[in-house]
Amino acid sequence: MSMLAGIVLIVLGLLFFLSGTVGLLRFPDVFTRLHALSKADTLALGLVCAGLALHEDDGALQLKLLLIWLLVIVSGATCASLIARAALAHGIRPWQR
Amino acid sequence: MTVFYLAGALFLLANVVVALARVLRGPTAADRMLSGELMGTTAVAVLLLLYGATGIEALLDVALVFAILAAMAVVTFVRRTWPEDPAADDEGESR
Amino acid sequence: MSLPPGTLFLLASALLFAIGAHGLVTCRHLLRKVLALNVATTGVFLLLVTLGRSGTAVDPVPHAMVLTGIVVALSTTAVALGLIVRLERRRP
Amino acid sequence: MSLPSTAMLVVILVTLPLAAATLLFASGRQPRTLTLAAALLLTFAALALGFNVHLEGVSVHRIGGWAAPLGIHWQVTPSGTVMLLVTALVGLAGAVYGAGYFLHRPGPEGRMARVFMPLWLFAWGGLNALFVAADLFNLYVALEVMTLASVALVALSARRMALQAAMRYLLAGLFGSMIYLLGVALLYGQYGVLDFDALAAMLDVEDAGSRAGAVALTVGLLAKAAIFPLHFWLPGAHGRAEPPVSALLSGLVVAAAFYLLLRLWFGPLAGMLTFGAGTLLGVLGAGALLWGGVLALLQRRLKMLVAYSTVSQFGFAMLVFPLAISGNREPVLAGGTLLLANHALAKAALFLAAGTLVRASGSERIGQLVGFSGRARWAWLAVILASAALIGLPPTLGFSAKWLLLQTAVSQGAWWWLGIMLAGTLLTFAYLGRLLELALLDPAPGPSPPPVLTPALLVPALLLALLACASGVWAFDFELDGETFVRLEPGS
Amino acid sequence: MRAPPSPTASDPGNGDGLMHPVEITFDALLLFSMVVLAWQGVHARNMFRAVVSFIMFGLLTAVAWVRLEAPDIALAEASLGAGLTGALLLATLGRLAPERRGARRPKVVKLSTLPWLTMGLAGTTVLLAVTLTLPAPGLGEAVLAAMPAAGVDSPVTAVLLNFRAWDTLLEIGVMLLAVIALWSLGQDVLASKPRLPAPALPALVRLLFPLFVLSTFYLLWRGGHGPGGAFPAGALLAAGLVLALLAGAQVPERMRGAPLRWALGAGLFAFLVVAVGLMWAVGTFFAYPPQHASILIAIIEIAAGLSIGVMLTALFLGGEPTDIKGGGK
Repeated sequence: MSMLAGIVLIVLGLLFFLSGTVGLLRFPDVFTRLHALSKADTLALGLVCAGLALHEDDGALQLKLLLIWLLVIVSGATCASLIARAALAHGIRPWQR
Repeated sequence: MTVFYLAGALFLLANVVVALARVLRGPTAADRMLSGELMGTTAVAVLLLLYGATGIEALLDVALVFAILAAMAVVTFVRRTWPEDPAADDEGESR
Repeated sequence: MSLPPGTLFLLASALLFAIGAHGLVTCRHLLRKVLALNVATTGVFLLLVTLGRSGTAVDPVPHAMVLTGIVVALSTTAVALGLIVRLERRRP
Repeated sequence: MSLPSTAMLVVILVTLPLAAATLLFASGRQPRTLTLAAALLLTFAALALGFNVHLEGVSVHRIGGWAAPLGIHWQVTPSGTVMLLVTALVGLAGAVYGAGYFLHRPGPEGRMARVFMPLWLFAWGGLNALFVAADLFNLYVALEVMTLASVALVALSARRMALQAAMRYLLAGLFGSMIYLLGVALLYGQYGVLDFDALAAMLDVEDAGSRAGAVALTVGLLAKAAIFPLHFWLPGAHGRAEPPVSALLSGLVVAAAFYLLLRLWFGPLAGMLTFGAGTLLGVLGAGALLWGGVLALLQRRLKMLVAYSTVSQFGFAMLVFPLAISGNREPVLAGGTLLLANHALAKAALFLAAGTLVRASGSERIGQLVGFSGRARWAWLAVILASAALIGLPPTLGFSAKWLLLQTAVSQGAWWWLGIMLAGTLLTFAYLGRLLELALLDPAPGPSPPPVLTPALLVPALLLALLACASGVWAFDFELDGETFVRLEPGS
Repeated sequence: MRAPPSPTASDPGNGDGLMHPVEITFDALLLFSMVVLAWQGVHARNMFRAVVSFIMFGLLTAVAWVRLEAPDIALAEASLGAGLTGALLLATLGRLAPERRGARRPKVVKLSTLPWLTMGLAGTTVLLAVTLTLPAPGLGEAVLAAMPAAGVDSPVTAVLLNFRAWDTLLEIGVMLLAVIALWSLGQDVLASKPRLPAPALPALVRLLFPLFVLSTFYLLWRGGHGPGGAFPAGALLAAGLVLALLAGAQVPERMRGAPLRWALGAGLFAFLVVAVGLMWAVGTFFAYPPQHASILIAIIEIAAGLSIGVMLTALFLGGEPTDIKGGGK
């Protein structure tokens, strides 16, 4: 059962990675791309971690997977904020329809 | 099962190769840095899936190191490279 | 598939070596030269480890050599970058 | 009284420089007594080692007690011992000279005085590690220590020209290391060993992989030894560096890379020294000899002349390879080693004296050098003695070395190589003679008041030059008992 | 705790097991992107693009090491490729004169490219042909046979710190030498202080720094029995320190000068003391007595790891930190 759930989670994660890439390629400016990428990727990695954790029965390893995800959340959020601020200060204006 | 993990890793790799187009197209340095970040996150996921495929625990350590260091490049870029560097963007280059 | 094991890695290492050596000779910008050198060195490292795998037991000696090599390459790269910065620093 | 064991002496020779350099760097002070004590101790250790090797012959030391293919070995060979001794002499002379040369400058340039000794000791340690190494990969690391220390020494003055020269040197050196490492990888892939003796025992001279590996090792070392046509980095690096640095670089660092070529081609790769390989190396040498000699003739600045002379002299040394193709290799290797020793002593003396003369004259141009007067006379004396040794006039060390090679060439009827040797000697005579003629017959007045020349700036060069001249007598007794190659004659 | 050798069928290329097509495709794609990124890293028209490509090349190289069953190298490459090398290159780019960073003149394809290309292809083919023939016997079995006396469980650590410890000592020497070389060039050339406010950064660093220290010690401890050890540990520590520096922290006043220099030299010094001490005590250079091997190697590893961390940070700074004004964090 957990096997199947894990597979589903991982596949979902992969799809979110794909959506992040589509966003990175198709969205019109830095800010929108940032928006697409940081959210989709963080979630995607979370899903992959969760899927793997379901396949795992060693608590220490599950903890490690969780730690990896938390780290990516923290640094992803910070980096998104840093890049956005830098881009604003650099004189790049957000895209208007 | 092994094949499933490997196929997943392959999918992610293909995904990131497509995203490399952003490095080539730019146009601003921030865009390039973004695809670098995507590459970092994807590498973590690839390593996790390879761990699933092979069961080598050390791969989790490698993934952990990647995750810890994910912020390094972006922070250096924002603090050291970009503020001073108009040339990093393709102003003269047609996109 | 009938590829001998490691063929792909050997091919890649040869290509990386060629790209690096070519770049080292043809590029003008010093930073590019340094990057090219690192690419070529990575090619050599790949070769070492790929060769270390074909034996009966996984051979840790090439791994250790490459680890040492990576440290040495990083140190020399840092010195090279320091020299480049001082040669091409922005004028005040 | 008994001398310390050879193993102990080797350990002192390779670790003391690193330890002393680390201590000097960490403490942040440069007590002159401490640095000179370390240099003296190293020199005594090298002398004692020479004595031991004279008595006991070749010895092998397992590091960590691990046996052949797994662990690393040190091999103390006669030729390596000669290099260790010469390194110690030049190292000591350079340390004394450096102490006198750099402390002159107050203010921001005091930085040079602060960093000189740690870097010098690192280079010294790297050289010593090279001369006892008998392991392909260990050599790579030792080469990197030596190269990086040399690059930092070239850049010491932090002037733009020096930085440019250092950068070129670094790139050439790293290129050489990379190719060398490729050779190590190929040979390791073929045989799975790094140790010289194990490699020599297994080497299959017909095998393509081994040949490619040998070529890569050689090209890497040729780049490091600045052999024509990979010499482009040398004149800048040696000509623009500070004088003691040039002495170290020209005398020892280049010689170390060349020594490794000797060590490999007369050691593990001995079976591969075929007619084609030897001739090719010889032709490169002839090219270097003529090219460097002619350019030395054309130089207007003193240190550049001496630097081009190095290119030419190493071209001469390359001629040992064609001479070793057939017949007895022992006198050839002996001649090659002595040639390196002679060059190290004489060239170091020449660069040190050149530095003194430049300081005394206030100019680098040969036409504006001060004459044979005042204290500069001692520097000129060193130049004259060193020139005699470089040319190879009897009874200098250069004479004995060239004599050994000439004899071999005559006995083999190798008239071509004989002719090139004579041409090289004539060229050396020409450019050094031109220097002496220009400077001594047409001296410039020099700045007034004349700069103070302390004994530290005069004595080391003079002693090195004297040694190069005087040791020729002893050199005829030089034998290579038990060098690796003796056991590895092709066909055995 | 040691990772079991992988039992799965995915064991690539041990000579016996055939590789699954998915694996081959994965490797091919991975190596192809590495080659493309390497080319970009050398030849991209825009310097910044070249540097970013090179950093990505490093990331993929780490994955390649994993595929080659070299987790130790992957760990080192990850800690460098993702962390320090990238930071070093980007910082260098920021320190160059603007006119030296820009786009390079449009490249005209010259006739002279053709011989180069031919030669390169020929060379690559020869290299490949030669390497394919190599039997690669290796020292795997010799190492395995000596492992019981090595004092550690991890073969790579055993090679690095026991069988070939002399190489590693010299390697630490190279690193210290690089620091001295950089310092000898003069004081650090920092880019002018960034004008951008970055409120999130100090928070991130405060959160991450303890983790960096923790994982440094985790890797040091791992080094005894699995991939890890002094070098990746030092690299992580350095990454933490560099991140702190980037967030605006400065080398504390009382750390500059002697304490910093001793920290830099400590690794090499510990190595030398142990090696020469063993010469004095046992009679052979670097010969650990089997019963003390673990503890001696652990001492070296900790000293070297911490010292490597400081040295790598110094390499990033690029000069002696003496002239920075203002208080520490």
